[in-house]
Amino acid sequence: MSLTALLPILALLSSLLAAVVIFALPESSHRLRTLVNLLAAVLKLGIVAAMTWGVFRGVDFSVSFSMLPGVSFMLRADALAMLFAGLSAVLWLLTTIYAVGYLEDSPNRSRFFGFFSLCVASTMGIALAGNLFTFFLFYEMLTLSTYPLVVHRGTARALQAGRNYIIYTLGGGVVLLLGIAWLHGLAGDLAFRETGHFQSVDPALHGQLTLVFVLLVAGLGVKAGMFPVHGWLPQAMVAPAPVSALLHAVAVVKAGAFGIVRVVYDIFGIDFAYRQGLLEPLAWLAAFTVLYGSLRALWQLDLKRRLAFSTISQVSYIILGVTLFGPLGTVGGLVHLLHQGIMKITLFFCAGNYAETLGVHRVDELDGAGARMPATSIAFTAAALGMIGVPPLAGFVTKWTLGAGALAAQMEWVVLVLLLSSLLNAAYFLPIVYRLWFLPVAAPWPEERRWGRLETNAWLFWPPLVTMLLLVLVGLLAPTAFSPLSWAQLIAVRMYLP
Amino acid sequence: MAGLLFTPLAWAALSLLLDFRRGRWLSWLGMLIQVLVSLSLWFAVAGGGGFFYALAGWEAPLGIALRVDGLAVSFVLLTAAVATACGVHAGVYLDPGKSWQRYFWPLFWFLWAGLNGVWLGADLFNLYVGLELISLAAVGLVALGGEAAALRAALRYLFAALLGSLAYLLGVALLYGQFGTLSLTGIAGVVGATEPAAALALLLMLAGLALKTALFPLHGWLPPAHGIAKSPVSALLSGLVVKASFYIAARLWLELGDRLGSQLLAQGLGALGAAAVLWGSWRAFRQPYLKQVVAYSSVAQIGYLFLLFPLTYAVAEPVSRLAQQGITLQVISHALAKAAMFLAAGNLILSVRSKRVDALGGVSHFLPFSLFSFGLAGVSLMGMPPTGGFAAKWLLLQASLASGQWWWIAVLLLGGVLAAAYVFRIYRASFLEDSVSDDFYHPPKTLEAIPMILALLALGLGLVAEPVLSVLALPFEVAAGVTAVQP
Amino acid sequence: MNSLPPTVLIAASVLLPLLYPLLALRGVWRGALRALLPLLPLPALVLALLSATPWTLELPWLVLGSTWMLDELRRSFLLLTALLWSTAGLYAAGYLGAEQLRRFCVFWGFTLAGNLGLVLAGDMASFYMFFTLMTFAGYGLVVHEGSDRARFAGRVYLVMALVGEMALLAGFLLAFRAADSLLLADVAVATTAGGADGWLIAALFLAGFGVKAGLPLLHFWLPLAHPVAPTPASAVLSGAMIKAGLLGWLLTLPIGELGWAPWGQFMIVLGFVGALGAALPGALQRDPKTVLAWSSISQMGLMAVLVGAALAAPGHAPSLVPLIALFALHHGLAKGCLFLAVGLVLPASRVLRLLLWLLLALPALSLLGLPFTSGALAKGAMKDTLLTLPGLPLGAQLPLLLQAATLATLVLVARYAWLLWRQLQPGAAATARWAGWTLAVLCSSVLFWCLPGVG
Amino acid sequence: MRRLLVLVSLAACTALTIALALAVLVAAESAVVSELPQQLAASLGRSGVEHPTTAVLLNFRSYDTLLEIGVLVIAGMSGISLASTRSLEDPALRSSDVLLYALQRWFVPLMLLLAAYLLWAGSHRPGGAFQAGAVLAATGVLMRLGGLPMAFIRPGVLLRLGLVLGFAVFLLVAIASALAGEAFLAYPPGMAGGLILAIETVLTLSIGMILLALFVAAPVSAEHEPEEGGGS
Amino acid sequence: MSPDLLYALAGVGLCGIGLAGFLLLDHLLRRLLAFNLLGSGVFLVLVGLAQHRGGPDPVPQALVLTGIVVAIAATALAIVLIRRYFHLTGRTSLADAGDGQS
Repeated sequence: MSLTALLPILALLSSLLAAVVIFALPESSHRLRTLVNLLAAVLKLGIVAAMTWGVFRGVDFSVSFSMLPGVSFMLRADALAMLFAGLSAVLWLLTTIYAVGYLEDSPNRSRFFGFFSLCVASTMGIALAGNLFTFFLFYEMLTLSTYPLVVHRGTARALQAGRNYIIYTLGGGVVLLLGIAWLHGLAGDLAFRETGHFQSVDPALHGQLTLVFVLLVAGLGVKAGMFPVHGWLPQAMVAPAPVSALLHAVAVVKAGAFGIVRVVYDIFGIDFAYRQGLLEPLAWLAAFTVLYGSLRALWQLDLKRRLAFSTISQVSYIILGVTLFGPLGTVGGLVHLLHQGIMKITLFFCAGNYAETLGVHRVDELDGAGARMPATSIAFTAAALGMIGVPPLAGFVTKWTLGAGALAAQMEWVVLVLLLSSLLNAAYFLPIVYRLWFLPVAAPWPEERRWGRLETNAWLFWPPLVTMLLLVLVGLLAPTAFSPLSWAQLIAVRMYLP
Repeated sequence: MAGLLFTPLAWAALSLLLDFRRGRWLSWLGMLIQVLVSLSLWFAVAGGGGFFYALAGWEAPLGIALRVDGLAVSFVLLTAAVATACGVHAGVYLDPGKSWQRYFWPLFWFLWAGLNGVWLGADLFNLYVGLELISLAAVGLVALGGEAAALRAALRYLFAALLGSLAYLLGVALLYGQFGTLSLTGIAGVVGATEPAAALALLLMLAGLALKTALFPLHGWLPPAHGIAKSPVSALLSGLVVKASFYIAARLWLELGDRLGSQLLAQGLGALGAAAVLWGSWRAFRQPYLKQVVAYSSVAQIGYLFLLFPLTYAVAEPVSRLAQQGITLQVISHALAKAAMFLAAGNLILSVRSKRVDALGGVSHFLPFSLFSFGLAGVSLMGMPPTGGFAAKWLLLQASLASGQWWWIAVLLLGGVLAAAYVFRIYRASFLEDSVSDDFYHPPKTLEAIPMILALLALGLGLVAEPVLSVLALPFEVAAGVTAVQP
Repeated sequence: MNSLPPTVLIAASVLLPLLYPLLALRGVWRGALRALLPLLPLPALVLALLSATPWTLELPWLVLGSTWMLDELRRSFLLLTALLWSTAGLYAAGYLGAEQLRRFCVFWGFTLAGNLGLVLAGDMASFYMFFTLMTFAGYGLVVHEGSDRARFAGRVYLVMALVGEMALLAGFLLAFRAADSLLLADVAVATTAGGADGWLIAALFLAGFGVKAGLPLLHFWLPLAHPVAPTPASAVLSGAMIKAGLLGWLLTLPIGELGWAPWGQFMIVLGFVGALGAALPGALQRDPKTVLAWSSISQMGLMAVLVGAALAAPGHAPSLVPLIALFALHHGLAKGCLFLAVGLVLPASRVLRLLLWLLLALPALSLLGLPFTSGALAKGAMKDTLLTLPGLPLGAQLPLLLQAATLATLVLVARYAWLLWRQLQPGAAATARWAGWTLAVLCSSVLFWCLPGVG
Repeated sequence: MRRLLVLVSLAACTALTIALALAVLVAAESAVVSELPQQLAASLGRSGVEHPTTAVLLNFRSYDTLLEIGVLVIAGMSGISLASTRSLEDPALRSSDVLLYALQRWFVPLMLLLAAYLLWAGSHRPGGAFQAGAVLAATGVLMRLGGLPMAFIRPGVLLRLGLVLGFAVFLLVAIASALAGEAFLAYPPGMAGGLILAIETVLTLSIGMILLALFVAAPVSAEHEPEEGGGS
Repeated sequence: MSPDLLYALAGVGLCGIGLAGFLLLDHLLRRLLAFNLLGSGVFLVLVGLAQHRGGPDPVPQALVLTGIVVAIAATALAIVLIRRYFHLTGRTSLADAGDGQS
């Protein structure tokens, strides 16, 4: 087997095997498990880096075999795949480090890390899936492997959240499956292709295809937390912080958003979707979700719940970008896929740090935490500002590109939505920042723990700082090669100028 | 070939003479032989194509011929895999101290022999004898131990099985009376389009077999029997035994259904299957006992099988093939997954010392491996990718779409969701952390490994569905004379 | 043409204040933090004084592809910024107590970096970036004291600033579409060519920068925020940061393009409303810093009048723009001195007291436009130019209005002096505070004449 | 409700019966004349026995018979697996009635003889292993009921050996021919007759044993409870 | 109508009676007897129908013989189970769980 076929498989296997090994390890061998985790994460990062370089050079990494009559299992690394794969590889490493610290001294770590690795393997599979069928395969695998993580704590609330999560996502999966099967019946096995498949299609099929499009987007929208079907997301907050981080930044919601990206661009083709008028309603829905999520976030007192609603809002930016016909909109949506991930994971890391170090879960308990935990608070502040869209942070690049894309697509109202959303973001993030830095400590911390020299456990200390650095750098150095922005531009170029 | 038929029977006879412990060693050896023989036959067929094997040197219709085609050998191999797993598990799981356990092995081997007989059978009466062999052995296994509840379940099972067999035999009688042959191929060769008597015969046989397969309104006997038996036995029963009668029904339908069947019959069977899917899943969701959940899940999963009838009747050839492939995959994946599930459930029961679902609280602390196997098997039952269950569902979906019978789509999708509901109910129970009990028994590693292997097989089936299906579609040399392949 | 000074110097002028907050990471570096305060703008000062203009530095890898540049207009603003910040920094080194020193220094550094960077920025993204940096970090300076009044002021400041930022972002986005270029230099042309879009763009910029510049009706935050900040921060807020809005106008409004006369007239009217209207509320205040804040609104009104004039008379724009820069420089330095004076104490010796009042009078008189002050130069030039320009609205009333504006200034300065007289108490202050103030006064009154931007 | 159910069931049975009768009539009318009897007659000479039914049972369709014996064995051992059977003889039933005793002494040998005859007759006229085995079992039942001592057959290894003996020999023959190169269950040419007889003999023994064992297993008397299992 | 056909029809009748008994009788032994009746009916149909045209046919006879043995085995097993069930529970029917077999 040649290297081009081997690398995608290796990328998958690195975490899959890690999962298997971790499941096999006894609960008590913590060091070994950590080692395996980190090794696998680093290995995957290396593989993804190598593949990214290859894709940049135009190498076609693909492997496929026939799985069922007329359906093949296909892994293929195109530029879009690497965008997502890169994100998950980088953030997996950090989240793993974080999770090791976060779960120190807690039970069931073997189970946790096993499913954690499975979850990442699924994400990698979603990224590298070469056709809709393979995508679905990993998409559902993701659903299943995240469930144990969501209910990890085993409390009644966690179980309730898990139940809702599974109801929503499985329901979405069913709709998605119906859409995929239908599409398969209409058009056969559809590999992802940069230009889509339906530039010229029998007009008699338009009606059915539109219906299929609606099914697919509805199914994917569940995970992406789009408006009417977002209910699971805030509840899933009961999961441990690294899980929330992973769920929100990399895996679950992104899988949904990424799926919509794939469907719009690589299955239907943006031209077809545009001509059929499929984009406009989606844009309205996404815009509504953006505002709705922000508005709901305003009223949340629980820090993680506020972040969750923020995710609902932010992920719809990606979808909004997709619906803006034109390269700039595409770039905006795609780049936000990464930027949102980096920013949101930072926020969740920080929220986890507050919870783990100070026992703080609510926004109004955070008064004066900046002095007690400056590094964490700096990271939080940076990420919050990034979310608002303050330049030169990651969020600004997104907002700028999205705005420019909206204007280029003659959809001026989207700019209004963006600005409004930025204001709302500011309205729910800045008070937190204010509490962190400008208010004195009001009451003793609910449950403080101390770890010697650093403000918190070293495993928890560094990841948010690294992601903060990332979120500054991806914005500051956006035009450089291999930055998210230029990678998204590369994708857009390959998409619009085939 | 001969080894395939001989070994189980001989081992049945031999193991009857030994006690449980020695029988165990003997049986494990026998399983090894069986697996090897099955494999070599499988490879022989995969390489050279299928053939008829005339027993005792007498060809059909005078003698009894075995039909050795890709489907049959695949099921033989499946049986070898599942039965071996159950056998190994049983060897560790069952308590050798109980003196009646010695009868487990001979019954087990007879069951195996009967299954092989059915997979390979091409003679209607021989199939009847094979069915009876299976039924009685199964009843014997259920009744083993002789507690009142087990006896009761065994009796219900026995009566259902006997009635089903007789209905089948009545059909055979009518067919023989009209066509003068017992060979299925022979009958298929001479049967015409409008034969009311033969149609009634087919109806009788299907009804009898449906009863033995526990199709929806006739499923009452299954949950008690499968629920009360020891876990390895339940695994065998749910995984393989019910499939035997379905297999015969399917063969009959595919050979004769296009002429003797009707749209009404086909849709009716499909509708019953659909009802089974929904009702069985719902019942499974409501059961307080773990194994009852799994047993009702069997009722539901069997329902899917009956979608074969509408999806192959009066449809285009490729659609029919899709449906057949889907059903085949469903049979195989359900056999693997359900066996895994029952074995894992047995482990869980062993470790919490209670059969109730709500006693599982906190078990995910201690038994993640068996729980994981259970979950994996559940994933296949739900029809989530990449499992065999999913591959089956996908093919059936495609067949439904292509044949325009969209109403089955709803059943397929809803069935998956309902399956998720009852599987996740178990999961949910096991994740609950507020239980005070810390008293868990850790089953031996072997017990934990076996369901995992089966579940992984079910999982992997989806990935290699295409090669598996291609073996099933191997060319079958009907015209070729008897080519007795010796082991 | 492009006589690029050493890149290190350019980088240092922005990066030094930007990285300076890193010193706050360790508590033991407190001393260094304080000592460095006045030195932060030095590279920028050197750049402003010594580099030959114009030059352009392309930084294609930065943000969305950046261009930094310095021309005469920017040089003047850079000079103002650097001078005022360094004197205020010196003052601050002597003004600040140990409490929350680190937090103050962090925000100080960031605000300064933003303020310097926006002057150097040649493209929309960088400009917006630095502008926002300044705005957000400035919040930290405003609420530094932590009093209820400060918090309230901070909230108003932040809300209005955010709205302004959003207007700017929308404006920049629209301008980007119209110009298909990120360069600020292309905005004016594109705005003019943009039709209805152009109007929207101009309106957005007018409002967006108007918030910062304290345009009437967008000024509410200003009298609240400027007084509550620590004195050195008030000085830079009112002296330098407020000018960022002005610079924004100059860089983004279609000055020198035909067809914007109505806009110019509108701005002139608005400017006079600010210039005159600020006098009454200002005169009623009891806090000298608040009086100064109103005075700033008033003075900014005059500058808005000038901008309006430049819009209304595109032909004269080339001569008006340096004038505006001059006015800004003058006002910034003078206003800085006045703010800093509020934090002084009366020395013990009578001679020194006299000296103090004398020195204090210099910027005050300068603001009034008395001879031999920078004010005389600026106001004189303004009067001359405005009165000679044809086709301005209110043409007949212009002399009167200008008189009135001077009167308004007088009222405010008098009120300020009176309040200060009542307020200053004897006591002792750190040398650095004295040095900073003195230096500021010197810059305002003496060095002004030597500065390269003048003329 | 219950009555309704009964009525429906009855109606269904009646309808089914009528349908069945009609089907039988139709099938009888349209029946294809089977060539099977002719084929059978032609092959009878090679089967080793003269009676066609026996030929079908033990040669042409010997696989059916093999499995059938398997079914019997299953039933037998399932039976004994459930019962506590110390011995095929029940001491409680041992009779002291002299008349019965005398009668039995006459009957038992006679019945044994009858069984032997049936066995031998099977090759050329109605009769055969099953009939013989049934008579044998009946003898056993009589002996048990009459209280004749049968302590020699313990439910230990010997009983199980007896149960399985016929089956085992049948199987052995079947596999032997397969190993010799013929098909499974095929008899070597010329030896068919002898082998069939041998098989029938052991089968008779086993069938008798199984039926007897089932008879003995069925009663459950209170004294032997609750210890289950087949002893030894 | 040949006697063979008569046999077959008689068998049909037996089937009907047996089935009705099987469905409607609760007592286990009766039900077992009904089953045997049903079985006999089936055997009669098998032999009778087959011999209706072609005369004596040893094949169905052999089949029936096999069938009888199987039926006997099943009956015997059932009796053992019933006896033991009765012994343990004192009941003669499975009634309380409703319509198990129907």
